[in-house]
Amino acid sequence: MYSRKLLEEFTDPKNVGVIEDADGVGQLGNPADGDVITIYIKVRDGILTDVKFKTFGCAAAIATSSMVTQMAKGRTIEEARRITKEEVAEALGGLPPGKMDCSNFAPDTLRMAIEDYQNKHNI
Amino acid sequence: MYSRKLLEEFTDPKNVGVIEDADGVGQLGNPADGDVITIYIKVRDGILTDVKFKTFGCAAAIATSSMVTQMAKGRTIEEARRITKEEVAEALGGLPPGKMDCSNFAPDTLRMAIEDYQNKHNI
Amino acid sequence: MKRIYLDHSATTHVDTRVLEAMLPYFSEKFGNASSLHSFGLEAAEALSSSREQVAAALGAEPQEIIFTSGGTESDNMAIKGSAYMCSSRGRHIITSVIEHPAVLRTCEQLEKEGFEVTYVPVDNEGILDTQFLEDSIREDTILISIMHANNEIGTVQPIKEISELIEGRGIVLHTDAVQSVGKIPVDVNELGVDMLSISSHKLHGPKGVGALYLRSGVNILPIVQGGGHERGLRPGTENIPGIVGFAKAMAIAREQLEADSRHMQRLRDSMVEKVRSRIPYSRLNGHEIKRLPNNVNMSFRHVEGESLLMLLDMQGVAVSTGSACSSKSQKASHVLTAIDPGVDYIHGSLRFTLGRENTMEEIDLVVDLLEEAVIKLRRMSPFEEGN
Amino acid sequence: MKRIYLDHSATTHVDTRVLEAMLPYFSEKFGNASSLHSFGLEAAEALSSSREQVAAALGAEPQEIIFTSGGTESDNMAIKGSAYMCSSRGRHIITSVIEHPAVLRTCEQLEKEGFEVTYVPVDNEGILDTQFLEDSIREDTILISIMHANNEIGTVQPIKEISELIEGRGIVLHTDAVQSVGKIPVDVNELGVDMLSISSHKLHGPKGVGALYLRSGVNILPIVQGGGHERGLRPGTENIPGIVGFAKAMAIAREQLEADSRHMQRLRDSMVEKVRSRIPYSRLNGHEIKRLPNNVNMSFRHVEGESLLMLLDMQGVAVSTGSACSSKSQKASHVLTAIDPGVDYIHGSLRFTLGRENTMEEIDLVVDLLEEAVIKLRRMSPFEEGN
Ligand SMILES: Cc1ncc(COP(=O)(O)O)c(C=O)c1O
Ligand SMILES: Cc1ncc(COP(=O)(O)O)c(C=O)c1O
Repeated sequence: MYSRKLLEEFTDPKNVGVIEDADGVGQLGNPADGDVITIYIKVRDGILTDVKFKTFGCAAAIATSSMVTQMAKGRTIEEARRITKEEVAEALGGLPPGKMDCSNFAPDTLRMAIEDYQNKHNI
Repeated sequence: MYSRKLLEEFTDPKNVGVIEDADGVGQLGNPADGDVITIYIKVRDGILTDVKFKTFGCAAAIATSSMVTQMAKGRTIEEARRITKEEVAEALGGLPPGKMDCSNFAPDTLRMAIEDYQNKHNI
Repeated sequence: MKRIYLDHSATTHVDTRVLEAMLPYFSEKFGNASSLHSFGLEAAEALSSSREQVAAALGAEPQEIIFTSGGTESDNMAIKGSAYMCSSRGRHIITSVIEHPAVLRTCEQLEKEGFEVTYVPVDNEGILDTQFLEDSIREDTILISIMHANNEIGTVQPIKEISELIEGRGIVLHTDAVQSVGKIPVDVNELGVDMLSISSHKLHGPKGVGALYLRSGVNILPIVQGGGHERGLRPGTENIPGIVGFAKAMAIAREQLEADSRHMQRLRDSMVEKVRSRIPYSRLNGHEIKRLPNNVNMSFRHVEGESLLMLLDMQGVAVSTGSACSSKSQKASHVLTAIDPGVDYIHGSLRFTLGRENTMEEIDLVVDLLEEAVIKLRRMSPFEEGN
Repeated sequence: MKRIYLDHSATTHVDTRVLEAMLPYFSEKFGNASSLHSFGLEAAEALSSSREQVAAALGAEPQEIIFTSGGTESDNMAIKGSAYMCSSRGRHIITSVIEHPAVLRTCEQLEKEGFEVTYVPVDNEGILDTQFLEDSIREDTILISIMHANNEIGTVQPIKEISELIEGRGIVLHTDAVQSVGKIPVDVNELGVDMLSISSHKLHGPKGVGALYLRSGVNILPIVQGGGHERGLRPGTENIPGIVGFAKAMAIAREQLEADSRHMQRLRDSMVEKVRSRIPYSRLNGHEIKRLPNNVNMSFRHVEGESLLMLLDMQGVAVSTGSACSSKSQKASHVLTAIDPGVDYIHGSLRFTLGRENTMEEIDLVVDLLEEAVIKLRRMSPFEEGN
């Protein structure tokens, strides 16, 4: 069902954790639905210098969270905002049909963190 | 399905044939139904001295025909008339459930032959 | 005693290659195809490649194959499933008088539920009256179910002609191909059918498994409810070893079709010729040419079929009658009755159905034994002369 | 990597003795049980002795056993078959909220057809509210279908109590015993049921076969039409190898019941105890005592079940979640929802279902791996403290 790539990402996820003094935080989902992603970002000069996540959810939710944080890190805000679910899915070797929705979930949370940053800093 | 006894009787039936100058003849069934038994009897001093059959039908029809002719031969008319389907079935080691009707068929034909004899001789 | 099996339309032995393919799935790769873990994945992969194999053998797409428990279930699912699906559009169904009970009894059930069914007759050789069928089509006709090949007399019906006839009229076309797959070419697009039933055990696959081909875009309602297996159309834990064996049997049948079919036809024609020349008053039931390469159905005047079957069985030869003899009044089969060979022949039919492993020697021996048996029974027959 | 299988409620491997019993029926004794010749008789004899074996294992009579393609079909046949049979007398059915989809979806289908269904709730431990059930009975109640043991949380329902409750009221009682047979005693007279569903592959028999026990004198209508097999209630060529294997599995299950059940219960209790003492915030779902000896269903706070399953799978341990996770919105299973373990636990359930061949060493290893996995996932969880 899951690709080998996704399973590797899932068992060895990168950027797990909390950024205590984050510049922006996004959270999507709710525990009753069985999926919650929280993404923390640190921004300097319009570049995401650090990105971390904490995720409660299925293997796909965790793997996409990990993947999106890696894709975002080092990118500009604009670049990070434009990360699509297709890119995330592709980077993970594809998602099973029933899980495609999942792949939108992590980039959406990232966009929320960026928005939070922009709101806080009136950008 | 069929007992070994019945199958033996069926493959090696006794008293097959026609009695040209029979004293009585009985025939039951019709070709459209797939079963016809003809029984010929020869009577002397109230005793069935010869009994023969010709049968078109399933293995049970042939085996019961053969069995009933053997049971009747040498018996008195009264004894022969009283041969029951249960006796025939028993002598054949039993009949399969769906074939019990069959066992009535041969003794009934024998009774018809006896009636024919009695009618012809005004008994 | 060496036994000779000539009843391949009743069932067939499982091919050794088929059994070999099945074996790992009983006790090693035994997972449930719905399970997420590695055991489940093994099963799901086997399921998916089996689906591809079955589809390929029929010229279909994998997602058009629904696995079932056999031909009877496939027929029920096809007929009821599409009748219920289309009932708002119409309630008229057309089938033939010589269908298998799995189709006939299902149609009768639908009649009880308010559907109307037209039963198209066949000619004396068992071929469908397509003019009658065409004339039977009405505004509210939703489904036509005509078997590809008959199980008793082996006649092959003009399915392609029927599909052309109804093209574009929005009528769903189903065919029961339980007897034809593995004996003649069966390609769903060549035939132009929307649904097609198959049973694994008729083609050297295991019993208890079969399939319904359901053309993409044609919708049916499920007749069994449960989990979401087989796209929700046939719930229940998938019978993986059975499905794997069935798929292997389909692949073999397709691969060997030409050779097998040529071989069986040679035996068939030789048998018919020998019987005709050796046994007087014998007749072939069904069509001379438009018949399965493995079907020899013959009647012998003044001889009853079950007796003949039993005599042959005692010599180790396994055949079948056309008719079910279950009580004193042995009703002739509905198929024999439909082609009406006459009262002298209707109860004397015997069905010999050949398999790819039968040999000419076996056929010759069977003809000898058959001749003896017919002579023996005719001697007992009240309709034949002589003492 | 040595794999450890703890998903026996999903399916089981075929016992070697079972496979051995089946093997001759694929390619040697391959006849169709309806055939009159010697190949047919061999098959018919196997069918009849299998029927005796299955009946004996349930305390039933052979003629009360109808072979089917599995648990789903048995459930459909029982529920629809008796609903249609009794519909002139009433159209009210009672079942529970925690039934298997094979029962729930069937009941929903009947609701579409004009039947009324009452779904009896369960308490927080998953035990049926029998008072509610009693209060639900009406003049027009024709059928009660309550599962013997639940497939997710393993709770055993008070079937005997229910049968005593409705004694003499002319209501047909069906139980889905798919999960209980082979784990706890199942005797149809002891339970007092009229119908009982079984699936072979849950008890080390082959997939694709099962049975419905139908008490003599209780009538149902067939849901599939065709030939006259299984007293006309379940037509289609009988799956002889499957039936033979199923019967053998039933005989073994009965013979070994006490020993197997004692062994599995020992593993179960040890596993629950170890998990509880090693993993904080873990809870057992279902009832402490009134549960199958082989079922351990536990939830882990702030951990999602599918992730846990995947981590264990990558270590070679096969388990199942209680819930089906098929989309972003992972709906908790209807069973977990019914017992309501709270939002922190409802998505974190894992089902470990033991088999008779599992060992204490395996259990110990699984507990180690489980502890690691829970710690790892909790570290990722936004609901847990820490970086
Ligand atoms: C033409 C035809 N249709 C349907 C069936 C039913 O198949 P099964 O017995 O495998 O359910 C058969 C065989 O019995 C058949 O010959
Ligand atoms: C309680 C229960 N009922 C019915 C079924 C259905 O059985 P099958 O999948 O063999 O059709 C299952 C198993 O899936 C089950 O656990």
